[in-house]
Amino acid sequence: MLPRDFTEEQQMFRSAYRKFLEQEVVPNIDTWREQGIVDREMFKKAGDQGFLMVWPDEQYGGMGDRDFRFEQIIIEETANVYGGDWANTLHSRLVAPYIDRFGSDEQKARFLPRCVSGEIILAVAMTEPDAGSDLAGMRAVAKDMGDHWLLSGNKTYITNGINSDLVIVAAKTDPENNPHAMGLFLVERGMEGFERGRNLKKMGMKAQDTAELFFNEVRVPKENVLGDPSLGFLYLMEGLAEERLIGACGFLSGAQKAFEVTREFCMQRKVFGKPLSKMQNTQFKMAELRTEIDVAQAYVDQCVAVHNRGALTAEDAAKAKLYTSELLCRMVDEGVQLHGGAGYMDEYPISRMYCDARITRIFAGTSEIMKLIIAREVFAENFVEFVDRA
Amino acid sequence: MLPRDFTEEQQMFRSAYRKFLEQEVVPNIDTWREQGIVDREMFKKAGDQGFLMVWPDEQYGGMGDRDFRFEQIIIEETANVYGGDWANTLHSRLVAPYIDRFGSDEQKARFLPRCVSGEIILAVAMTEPDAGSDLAGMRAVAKDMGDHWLLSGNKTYITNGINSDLVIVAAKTDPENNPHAMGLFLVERGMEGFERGRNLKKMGMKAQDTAELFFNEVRVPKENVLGDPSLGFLYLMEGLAEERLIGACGFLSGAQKAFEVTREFCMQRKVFGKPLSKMQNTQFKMAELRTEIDVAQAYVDQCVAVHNRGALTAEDAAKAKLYTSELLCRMVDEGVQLHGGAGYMDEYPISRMYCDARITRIFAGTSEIMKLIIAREVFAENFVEFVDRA
Amino acid sequence: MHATYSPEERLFQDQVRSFLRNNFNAELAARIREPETFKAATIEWQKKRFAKGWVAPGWPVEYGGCAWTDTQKYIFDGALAEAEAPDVPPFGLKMVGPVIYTFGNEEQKARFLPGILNGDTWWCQGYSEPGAGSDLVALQTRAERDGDDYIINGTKIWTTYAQHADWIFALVRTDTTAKPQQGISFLLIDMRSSGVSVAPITSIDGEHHLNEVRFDNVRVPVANRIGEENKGWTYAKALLTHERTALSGIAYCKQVLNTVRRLAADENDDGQALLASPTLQARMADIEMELMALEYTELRVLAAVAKGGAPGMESSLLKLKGTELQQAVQSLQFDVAGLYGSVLPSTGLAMGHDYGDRARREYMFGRACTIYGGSNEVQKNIIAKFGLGL
Amino acid sequence: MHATYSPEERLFQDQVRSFLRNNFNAELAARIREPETFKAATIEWQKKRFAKGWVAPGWPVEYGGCAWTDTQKYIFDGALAEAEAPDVPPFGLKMVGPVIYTFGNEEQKARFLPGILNGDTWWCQGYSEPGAGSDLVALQTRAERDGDDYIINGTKIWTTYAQHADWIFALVRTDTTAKPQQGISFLLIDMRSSGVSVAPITSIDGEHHLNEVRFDNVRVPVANRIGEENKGWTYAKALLTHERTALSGIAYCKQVLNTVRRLAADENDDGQALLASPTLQARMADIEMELMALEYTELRVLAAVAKGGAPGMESSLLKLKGTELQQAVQSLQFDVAGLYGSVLPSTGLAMGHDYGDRARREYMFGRACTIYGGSNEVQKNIIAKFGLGL
Repeated sequence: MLPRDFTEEQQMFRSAYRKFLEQEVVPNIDTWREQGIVDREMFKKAGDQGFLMVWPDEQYGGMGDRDFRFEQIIIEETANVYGGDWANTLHSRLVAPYIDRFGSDEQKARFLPRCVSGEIILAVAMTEPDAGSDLAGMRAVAKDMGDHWLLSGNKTYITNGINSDLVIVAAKTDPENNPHAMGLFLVERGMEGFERGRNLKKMGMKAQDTAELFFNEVRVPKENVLGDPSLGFLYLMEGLAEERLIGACGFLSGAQKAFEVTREFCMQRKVFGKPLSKMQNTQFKMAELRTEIDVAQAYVDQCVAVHNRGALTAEDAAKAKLYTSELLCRMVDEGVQLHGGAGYMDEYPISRMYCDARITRIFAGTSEIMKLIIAREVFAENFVEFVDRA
Repeated sequence: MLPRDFTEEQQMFRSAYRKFLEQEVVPNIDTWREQGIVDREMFKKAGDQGFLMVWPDEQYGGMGDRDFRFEQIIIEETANVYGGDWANTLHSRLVAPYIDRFGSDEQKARFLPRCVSGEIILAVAMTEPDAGSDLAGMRAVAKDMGDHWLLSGNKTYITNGINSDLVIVAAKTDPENNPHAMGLFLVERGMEGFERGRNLKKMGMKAQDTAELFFNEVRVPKENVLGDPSLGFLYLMEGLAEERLIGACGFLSGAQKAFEVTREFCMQRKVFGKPLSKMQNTQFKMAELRTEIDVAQAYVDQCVAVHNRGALTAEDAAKAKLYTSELLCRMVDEGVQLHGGAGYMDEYPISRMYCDARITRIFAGTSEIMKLIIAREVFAENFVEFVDRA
Repeated sequence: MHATYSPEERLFQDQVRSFLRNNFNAELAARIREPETFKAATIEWQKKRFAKGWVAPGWPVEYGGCAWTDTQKYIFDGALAEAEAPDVPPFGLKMVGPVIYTFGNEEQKARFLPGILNGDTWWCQGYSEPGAGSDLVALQTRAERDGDDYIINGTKIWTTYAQHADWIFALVRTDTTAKPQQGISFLLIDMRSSGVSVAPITSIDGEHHLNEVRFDNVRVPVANRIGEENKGWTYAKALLTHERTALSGIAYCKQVLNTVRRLAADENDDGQALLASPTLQARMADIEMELMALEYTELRVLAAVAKGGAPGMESSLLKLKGTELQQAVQSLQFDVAGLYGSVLPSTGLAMGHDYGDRARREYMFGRACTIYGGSNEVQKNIIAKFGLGL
Repeated sequence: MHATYSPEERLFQDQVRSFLRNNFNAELAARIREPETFKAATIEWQKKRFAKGWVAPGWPVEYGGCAWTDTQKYIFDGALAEAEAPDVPPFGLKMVGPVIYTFGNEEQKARFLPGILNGDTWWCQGYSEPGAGSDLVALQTRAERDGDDYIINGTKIWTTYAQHADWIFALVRTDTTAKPQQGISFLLIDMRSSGVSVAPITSIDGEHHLNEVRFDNVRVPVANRIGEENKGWTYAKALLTHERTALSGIAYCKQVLNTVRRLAADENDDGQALLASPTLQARMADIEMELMALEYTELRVLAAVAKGGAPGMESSLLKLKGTELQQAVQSLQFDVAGLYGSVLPSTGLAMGHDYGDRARREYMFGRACTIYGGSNEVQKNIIAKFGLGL
């Protein structure tokens, strides 16, 4: 396994965060899974110890270090204790950056400190019941009422849907004249007309609260609009490379963990008098997967390094998302198969990983969509040959 | 496509070497292929311009820079002009390092300068007609005659077999008492009893001279023994990681090039009135391959960086060899399929690449052997979990 | 094939379709799918087929079979698939029934066959044991003779629908001194016997299909033993090869494909029917093709069995390919359901598609099919050993 | 299946085996393999089968068929595979012959069928054209009426063994104003006609099987047209579906598997027979299994055709799966040959294995099979469109 590249400070951060997870997450994760939601204090605890959001500037309570490897460490360590259904990364690195990128100084000062401390929990609401992930088909609408906007629409599959205190809601702002005009609205807990549906039960990620949200003529003050209310579509696009990279880090951590639990099982389990790990079929399958996982890790780490320089393209991130989600599914599938009957029982972690994995090839852009994005790069006129890429 | 990492000096080296190839290799490669051998002057020309061996110390005529990226550049640029059957890398980075690692100062002074200049062409002779790559089954024997060794045996599939002036020959030195005792002998052109068979025709790499070599009681002076004449087996093992890495760089360059010629073809060729590149099947297949190639490039580049620090393990190199050779074969296979009938014609480069590719999964350790090596690491007691690998 | 039906065969097809129209509908299908109503609805459906005399097409006529030709069976299965109607439960009709009429005595036939046919008796299978997996010869459950009874002690695992069962057919060890395969007997055990307890196993889909069945000094009359003492393995083996044939699940795959086709024609993606996607079409074509090839194979095997042959290697083939195909259609179905597949239904969603739940459940449950009934790795060993003599 | 042969069928099997023992041997097989002796030896072999009356099992009896049952055909093919005997060339017997006896007039039948049966006339196929690939409706070769003749101008490509052929059956455009598929006629053209020229194409294996055939004002009597003018596409289509059925190559695959098994039992690897490798066993089991499934399918399709049906989607299925399997066995054979497969034989090696060359040649040549006869992508389109109505 190739050595990786983290700074000494990051290594220390890793150890400290690992201890934190052992104390706060490991004892509770089963309870959260049963209740279908993580206790909201969890965000506060992580915030208090500086583990929730590393990147915000010190004036907002963060460390001000935007090195993506901190996020990578958080994702890896969380996956390592099967804590992937705590949606901390969604809060800190998928949603909060919208405020950072497009929010005014006033908005940052108003919200970011409480996001960093974990007092405010974040969600983003794009998907709608009938439109799926198809932003063009969106029906939610916000009407400019002079001093405020009137927001109406239904959103679904919203992670942190129940826990969230601040939801970034996408809605069309000029549906008649310009169907691409879309705004991002900061809707706060308690605003009139903002209702939540029940917590949806899911096949995987069971501790993650996923809900339907209803917006019925919600009065959103103008100071709660993020940036230009006609450019929301562009804003959402801008974050895509990072979102896919976050996904890739998570999926690959999942594959790593699934590999390790399968490896353990193969060394202990005996079949026809021999440990499973001594069977040639097991050795070949595990060697193939080990190779693919190691190769993927080099790619993802390289993407992280490039992203730290601000140079990660949407296409390269799409490759990372495609490769790692497909690899994760292959890994958990083979993991269940090598576990035999045990892999089919809820009490073995591999069975839960199997349930969590399948949807990764579907959400945040299906594998088919990733391929179309990559194909555009492949058949572009400005394609660069490999010897000229150095 | 992720940016890569080369120094400015290396970039300049790349441009200069590319010009050299265009002048010296491109106009001649078809002739060499027909005659089944590269003109031996090619080595001399490359040596004269400093492109043959970069790593040897300045006292021997090299640049003294052991950064493996120079080799990577040589391999990539050579592949880019379909020059892979000129066995320059075998000479400079597979065989010459034995002299560097295990040779005496006297031997280095005697041979290395002429290796760097291209006056001496190198080969290594291990494989035997019946034993294949199975070193334990080797039959070649060297008998200690006091002031010299008497070497007898047949070797086969020796690349540079016809052109070579100095051949490192592996032979058992104590077959009765210690079947593992093996020596490496420096056999020079013209030594009595050293004969060459005919140049073998091959299905791929047609410009590479591959021959059978016969050693019939060759008197090898003691000063032509490399290191300890009982430790040759260990010596051969020591170079394995680097050999596999060299292979991986070459296979991946081949896959890159095959991708590019296929891409060009798909953009030009029309089927049922539409360019092939507009068909969804083409887009999906090419996107999958692009992803795998980019992911593999990150891994191989990472292996190179680790190797430069002297830390590349045999297992990680095995993963690189396994992954890139399998990927190359998938790439050329899909390349031929997308070329349709044209891909089947000798005049299209993809057909030659297809022929060259298949053997890469077999030589220098088959894919099956790579998997067993990797499986040993997977099921070792000292396996390190991924979060602890940072 | 359809083009070759004779007028009589077409008439038969009409009769079957009309029977299905009158006796099976979406409401019944829904009740069979829901865990709460599954048992009652399944028996209701079996009784309808029984009343028509169409419950056991594969049985000899004297015991209640249909005397159908291969083509008629093919027509019947095809019509079931068209109507998306499930087959009857296999435990009685396809598993223990054939053992009883082949190896049982007259009294046993008279006592058990009627309940199997009319659905009054629900059977389950007691083969696998904790730790033994597919390795039946390692079984530990012991039966000690005590007068006219056996006293049974031990545990069975992975027992599908034991919670519904009236009877279990089980393998027990009656001679601990014999070779592992020879001291086994085949017993029919009343689940209401004192000392039988059933513990649920929650499986990967979060549902309760599987159980652990414990026998704690359970008394079973010797009269409930099939055939001779210590010959149970012979009877089980004969059953196993038939079971594997039954496991191919071709009719089920066709049914799912029908559903997918119907729904994908209705569903829109980006403005056009999902079914218009070339990728989806290619996947469906691939599966349809494999399915057709497997179906023909199954028909051949059944024809050979009908002539008195025992399915050998072919039954492994059917199990192996059949289960791979089941997983392929389930995966396809899941992808078509998309995001809707990941949300559990028990929350009473008002939105999303009603088949998302089916897709999720079948995908999860189907993960086991390459493991149970002798894992696919075991099947490959069987093919290599007995089929190819390797 | 073997268990179910009747005594008559066993007797027939004995007769076939005895015929093969007396008429086919390794020496003849070797001559058929070598390019220099291929044609003469192939005709010799066809004449032996013709003398026995066993040259055209699939033809109607009145034209020289064998009146065999499906089982007899199966037995015959099986015996050919056992003896590693190739089938007779398909161009006359499987391609143009059926078109002539189905659509030709009495005079054409009397003139051409005898030479096709006894091997005196060697046929080749003139369908594909440069740039048109598998897209037959785009064909450009024109036939202009001049009295009782047509004047032909145009070029055909990929014409297998045109260098040996006495006659070519070709599609030509007789009406340039009609829809692309409607203005085509089916002509039989004497290769010795003035204006016919043949240029060799060197293919991927470095051999000469393929050709470009040019027609430069070639005169062809109208009497050599099959059926009606402008209806050629109808006849060709009927032939194409039959051709695809013939392309499945099951007998060939069985033959290769037999060879591989025989050789892998002899060859040692690391001290034990190659055949003992679990990997090799698993690969063989996989292929054998697929092959069996495909064989049953082919038998079904043939039975349906015998009853008067035309193979539709099924013929695409057979072509698709059959060619995939051909490549799988060729790849297996290549791996078993290992390094020996990469050296060409024409250098008259004294060492290595005699089957290395066969492995290499067949692997290379076989690369085309997923491309010719309608590429596999085209077959998938056909299945999706006509088989599934997508």
